[in-house]
Amino acid sequence: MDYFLELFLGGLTRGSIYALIALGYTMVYGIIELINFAHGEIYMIGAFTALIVISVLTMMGMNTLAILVIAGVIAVIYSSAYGYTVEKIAYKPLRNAPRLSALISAIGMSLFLQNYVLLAQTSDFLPFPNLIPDFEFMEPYAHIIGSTDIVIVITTAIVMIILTFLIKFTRIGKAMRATSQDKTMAMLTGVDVDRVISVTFIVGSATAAIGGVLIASHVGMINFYVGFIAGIKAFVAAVLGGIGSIPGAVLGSFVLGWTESFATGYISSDYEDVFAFLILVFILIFRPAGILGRSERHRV
Amino acid sequence: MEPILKVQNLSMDFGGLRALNDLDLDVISGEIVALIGPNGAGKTTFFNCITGIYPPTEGDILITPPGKKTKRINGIKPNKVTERGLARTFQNIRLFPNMTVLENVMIGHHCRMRAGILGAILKDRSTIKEEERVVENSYQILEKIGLSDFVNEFAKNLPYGAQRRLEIARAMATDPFLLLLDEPAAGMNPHETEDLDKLIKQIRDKEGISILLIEHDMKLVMSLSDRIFVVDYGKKIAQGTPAEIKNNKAVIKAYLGEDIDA
Amino acid sequence: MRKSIRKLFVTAVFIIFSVSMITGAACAADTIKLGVAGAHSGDLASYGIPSVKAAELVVKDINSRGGIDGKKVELLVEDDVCKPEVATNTATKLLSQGVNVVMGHICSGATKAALSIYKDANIICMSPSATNPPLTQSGNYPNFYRTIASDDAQAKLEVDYALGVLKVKKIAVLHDKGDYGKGLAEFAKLFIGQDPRGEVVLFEGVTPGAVDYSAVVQKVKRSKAEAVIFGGYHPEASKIVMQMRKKRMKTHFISDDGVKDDTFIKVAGKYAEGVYATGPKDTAKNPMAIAAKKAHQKEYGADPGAFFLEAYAATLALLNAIDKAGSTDYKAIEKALKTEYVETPIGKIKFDDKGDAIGIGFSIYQVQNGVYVEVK
Amino acid sequence: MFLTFPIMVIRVNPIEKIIEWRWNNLILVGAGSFLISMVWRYMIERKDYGTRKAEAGEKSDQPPLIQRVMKDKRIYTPFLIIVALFACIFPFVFSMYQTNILITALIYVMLGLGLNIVVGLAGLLDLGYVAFYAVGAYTYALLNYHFGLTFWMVLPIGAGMGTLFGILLGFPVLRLRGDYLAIVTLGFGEIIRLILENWNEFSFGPSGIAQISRPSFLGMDMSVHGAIIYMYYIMIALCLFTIFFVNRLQDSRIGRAWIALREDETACQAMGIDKAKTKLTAFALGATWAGMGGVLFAAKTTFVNPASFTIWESIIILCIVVLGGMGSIVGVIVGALILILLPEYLRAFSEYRMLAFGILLVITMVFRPGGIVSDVRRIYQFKGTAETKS
Repeated sequence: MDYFLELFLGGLTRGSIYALIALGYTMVYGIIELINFAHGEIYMIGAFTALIVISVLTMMGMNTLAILVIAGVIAVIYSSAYGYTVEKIAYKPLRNAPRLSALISAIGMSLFLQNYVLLAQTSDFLPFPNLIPDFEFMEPYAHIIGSTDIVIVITTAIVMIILTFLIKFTRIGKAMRATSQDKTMAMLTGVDVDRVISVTFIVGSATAAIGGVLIASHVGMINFYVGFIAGIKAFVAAVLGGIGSIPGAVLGSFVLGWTESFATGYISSDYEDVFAFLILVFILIFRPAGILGRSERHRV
Repeated sequence: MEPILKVQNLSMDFGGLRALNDLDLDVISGEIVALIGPNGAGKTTFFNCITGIYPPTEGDILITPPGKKTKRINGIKPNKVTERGLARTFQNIRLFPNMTVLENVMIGHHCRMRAGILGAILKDRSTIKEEERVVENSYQILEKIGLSDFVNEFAKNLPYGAQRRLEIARAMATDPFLLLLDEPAAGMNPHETEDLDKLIKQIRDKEGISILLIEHDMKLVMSLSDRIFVVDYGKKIAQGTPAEIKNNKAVIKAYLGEDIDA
Repeated sequence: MRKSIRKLFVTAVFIIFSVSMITGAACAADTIKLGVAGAHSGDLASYGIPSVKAAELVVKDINSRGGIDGKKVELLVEDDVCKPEVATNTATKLLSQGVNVVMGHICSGATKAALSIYKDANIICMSPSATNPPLTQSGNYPNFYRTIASDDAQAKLEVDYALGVLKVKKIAVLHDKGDYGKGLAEFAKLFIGQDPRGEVVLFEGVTPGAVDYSAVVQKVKRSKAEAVIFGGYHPEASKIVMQMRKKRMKTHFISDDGVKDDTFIKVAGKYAEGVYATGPKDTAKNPMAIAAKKAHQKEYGADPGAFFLEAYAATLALLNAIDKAGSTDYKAIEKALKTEYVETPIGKIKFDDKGDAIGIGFSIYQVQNGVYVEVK
Repeated sequence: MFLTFPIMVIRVNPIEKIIEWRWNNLILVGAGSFLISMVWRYMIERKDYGTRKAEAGEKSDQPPLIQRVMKDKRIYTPFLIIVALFACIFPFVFSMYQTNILITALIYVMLGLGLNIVVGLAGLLDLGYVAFYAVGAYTYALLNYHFGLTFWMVLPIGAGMGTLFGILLGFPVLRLRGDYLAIVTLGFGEIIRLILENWNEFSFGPSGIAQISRPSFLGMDMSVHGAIIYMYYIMIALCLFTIFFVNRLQDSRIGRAWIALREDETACQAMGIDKAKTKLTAFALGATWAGMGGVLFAAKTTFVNPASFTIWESIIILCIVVLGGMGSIVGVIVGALILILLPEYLRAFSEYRMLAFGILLVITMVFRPGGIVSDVRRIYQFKGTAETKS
C-alpha cells in the first residue's frame, strides 16, 4: 500500500509538471488551433532566465526566498515577452494561411530558440539550485514526498484555478472564449482579436515560466533541450484531456503522470512511454475529442 | 403511385433536445416537393438524417429507386446513401474550393466509377475510357447548368450564384433519382432566382430527377412545388399543394406568430 | 526578385559543388591525411570536440618536428553528429578527400556505419571512445582499433567492485536505453548472474530527458537493492542520484565513464558525494598526459574535455604506426599497430589481434569532497 | 510597424543578462550578442519590407514563376532534359561524397512524396511517418541478418510491411480529426521506436544491426565506390518510379477523392466517397513508400539503430512536404533537396546550421505560406481534354 501511495504521489508530481506546461498549450490551441511547438522552448527559456537571475543574485548574496521570488517574476516577464514576440513574428503573419504552414513555422521557431540558447549559453547541462527549502514539518515524510513536490502540486492547483477564473469571469476571458468560438464573429462584435491572442500567448507563456522555474528546481538541472521533450509530453497530456479545455489539460496531465508512474512501478520503465502513448491512443479511440473535450459538432 | 422516398415517424434527439418529432414525409417519382418552416424548425436536421450524417433516433426512411425494391436506409453512411441515389446540396456552400469546377463535378462521379489504384497507375484502356467518359459527362452537366465557361476556374473563384449552381451540378453527377436541395436560392438576387426556378424545373423534366428542397423564398417555393410540407419545432404542422398551404392557418401562425391569428 | 534569389541559390550550389570538386582533385599524395570524425555539433558535441583538439595538438607537434618521413600531416575534420546515416556521408567525404587513416568516430553506432565504408576502402580507423564490444570482438571490423576499454571490461570492473569490495548482494542495474548505457548494463547483468555472490534484483531502462525518475527510484527502493549499477551518461545519473538521496536512500551508486565527468559533480552537488564511477587509469602521473593537458591549456585556454587523452593517444598511435611502417599501406600500418609499442598519455600501448589496446586499464573512482578520487 | 520597436528592445535584453552572468566570456559574448542583435534587427527590417511587398504583390495578379515555366513547354522540356542529363552523369563528374549525399536526398524525395500522399493530398496530418520508415529499415536489416535475403528480395517485402503497418495504424485513427490524428500518429511513431529500442531479442536494442549488405548487381562484388554509384542509379530509378506513380495517382479517381477529403470531409462523404476507405488507402500508400525508403536507408547506411528514427525525422519529412508546397510533386522534390542538402553544405557554419535551419523554416513560412512551389499541382491535364471536347 505504501508503495502504491508513493507511486501515486510520484505520478501526481509528474502530472503537475506536465500540467504546468500543458496549460499554456491548451490555451493557445483553444484560441488559434495551433500546436505551438515552441511552447516547450518558452518554458525552457523561462527556466534559463531564472537560472541566470539566480546566479547573479546569489553572487550578490541575497537570501534564497527573495531570490526565488525575484527570479520567478523575471522569468515570467521574459517568457511572456518571448511568447508575445514569437507569436508576432512566426504566427501572426500566418493567421490566414494553411494551418500546416503555421505548424512548420512553429517547428522552425522551436529549432531556432533551442539553438539560440545552445549557442548563447552552452550545450552542457547546468545545475539548477534547489531554492525551495526542505520544510521541517515534512521531515518524517521526506522519504515519501519532498517539499518541492508539494510546492509543484499546490502551484499547479492555484494556477489552474486562476486561469479558470480568468477565462470564466473576466472581460478578457469572455473575449477569449468568443475568439475561440468564432474569430470573425468575435471581431464583428468588437473584440480585438489580435489583442486577445497576444494576451493568450502572454498568459500561456507566463504559466510555462512558472513551470520552468519549479520543474528546473525539482529536476536540478537544465539544458537547451529540456523544453522539447517536456513539451511533447505536455502536448500529449493536453490532447488526452481534450485540447482547448483548462481542466482537461490538468486532468490529462494527471492521467499521463499516473500512467507513467504506475507503468514503471508495476510493469517496467522500459516501456513507460509506450504505455503513455497507448493510453492516449485508447482514450482517443473511445473519446475522439479527449476526456473533457467538446466533441466536434459538424455544422452542415 | 409508389413514393420513391417515404419517411415514417422520424425523430431525432440531440441529448435532451428533440430536434425532429415524429415526422412523416413522402416524395413521389417526378415530383418537386418543398419543405418549409421557420428558422430552426429542423429542416436541415431532417436532411442530415435522410442523408446519413446523423443516425435518426426513431423512425424509418424507405427509398424505392425506380425499377428497384424498397429499402430501409436508416443510419447507413452518407456515402452509401449517395450510392443508392440520393444526392444533396448544402445550406452553406460546401464545394471543394481548391479544385477546379470540372474536378468538383468529377468528384460527383466518384461512386459511379470503379478505377482502383492499379488502374490509376497502369492507365489501362478501361480506366482511360472511364476517365474520358467522366470528363465528357461532367462537361455536359456543366453545360446544362450553364457553367461551361468556368470549367477550369477554381471553385472558390466563382461568383456566389454560380457556386450554388455548381453544388447542384456536383450533386447531379452522382446520378441520383432524388435531389435534396438545401436552400438553393439563399443569397441569390431575383434574377438569379428566376434562373434557378427554370433550372430546377428543367432537371425534373429533362433528367427525370425528383426533387426535395428546403427554401425560404416563398415565391420560388410556390412556383416550383407540387406539394409542400411545413415543419415547426421538429413537427409537421401542415402538408398540401401550394394553394392549400397558402391558406393554412397553422402555417400562417407559425410564420407570423400568435398575434395575427387573433 | 524571387527569380534572382533562386538564381543566386543555384549559383551558390554550383560553386560549392565545384569547389568541393577542386579540393577533391587537388589531394595529391605529398601529405599524410588524417581524418578526424565524430560529433562536433549537436547535443553530443561535448564528447567529440575534445578529440579534434587532441588531434590538432598532436599534428601540430609532429609537423613542427618535420612531419613523418618528411611528409606533413594534414587534418581532415568532419562532423557526423553521432548519427549513423550522417556518418556514412562523413566517411565517404573523407574517402573522397583521399584520407589515409581515420581517428574517430565518437559514438559506437556512427562508428559501425562508417566502418563498413572504411573497410572496403582499406582504411584503418581508430576510435577514442566507441566502447561497444562487438566492434572488436565480432571480428567483423578488422580495420578497427580503439584506445579505450570496451563496455564489458568496464562492466566487469564495476561488478567486481560491488561484489568484492563493497560486499553487496542485491544489485539494481539501470540504464538509459541508449547504445552505450544499455550495452554496459547488459554486461553488468550477465557478470552478476555468473557470480554466486550477488543477484540482480532489478533491471530497468529509464527514459532519457524525462522530468522525473521518482517511480524508478521507488522501485529500486522496494527491490531492497544495496547498490545501483547505472549504464549511461551523467545527466540521467545525476537526476537518479539526486532523487535517491532526497528520498533518504543510502544505496551505493556505481556508474561508468559516461558519469566520470566533472559536470556530474557540478550538477549533482552535495548529492554526488560517495558515487562511484569507472574511468581510465589515473593518468595524473603520466608525464605525457601532463604535457598534453598543458598544451591544451596553452592553446585553448581551458581544461580538455572528455576522451581528450584517448584521442591524443589514438592520434599518436596511428601516426607512429605510419612512421614505423614507412608507408600508408594498410597491411604495413596494421602490422606496426600490432607489434610496435608506443608511448602515449594513457600508457605504453600496442594493439591485440582484435584491435583493443593492450596496456590501458580502468579503475574505480569515488566522489570525495567534490572531486573524483581513484580508490583501490 | 510600432510593434517592431518593443520586439527589438525585449529581444536584446536577455542577451545582456547573459553578458552579466558570464564574466569570463564577457568580451566574446558581448561581441556575439551585438552581432545577433544586428542580425535580428536586419531580419525584422527585411520582414516588414517583405510583408509590405506581399501586400502590394497581391494586387498585381502575376502567376507564380515556376507555374509559368511549367506551363511553357519550350522552357520546360529542355529544362527537364538538362536535369536528366545532369542526373545521369552526376556520379562520374562529382566525388563519391557528393553522390552519397545526393542518395540521401533522393531517399528523402521518396519519403517526401510518400508523405505528400497522406498530408498534401489527403490532408491527414501524420507526425509518425518515421514509424513506417523504421519498419522498412528493420525489415531489411532483420531479414538480411537472419536469412541473408538480398536487397531486391526485401524491397517489395519492406514496402509490403509498410503497407501493413499503415493499415494497422489507419484503422484506429480513422475517426480522429486534425490534430488529434497528428498526436496519435506521433505516439505511434514513438511506440515503434521504443519497442525497437527495448526489445533486445527482436531488434538488438539500441546497439542496432550492423553489416547489412548493400544491393548487389548480378551477384557481383563491388567496391564501396561502385556500390554507391549503383545505389545512386537505383535511387534515380526509384524516384522516377515514385514520381510517375504519384503523378498518375493524383490525377486519378483516387487522387481526386483524397483532395476532396482534404477540402471538405462532410461534403466529400455526401458525394459518395467512402471516407474510411479513402483515408486508409492514403495511409497505406504513404506507408508503403516509407517502407521502401526504409529498406533503401538500411541498404545505404548498412547499419540501423533506433536512434535514426526519432520524431525529428518525421518532422523533417513533414517540413519537406510543407516547405516544398503541399500536394505538389515538384515542390516536394525541391523541398527535399533543399532541406537535406542545405545542412550538408551548411557544414561550414557548423554549429550555426541548425539555427539557420530554424530561421529558414520560419522565414519561408511567413513569406510563402503555401510553400516554395505552390499551386503547381492544380494544373490538371483535363484542361486540354475538356477544351477539345467542347
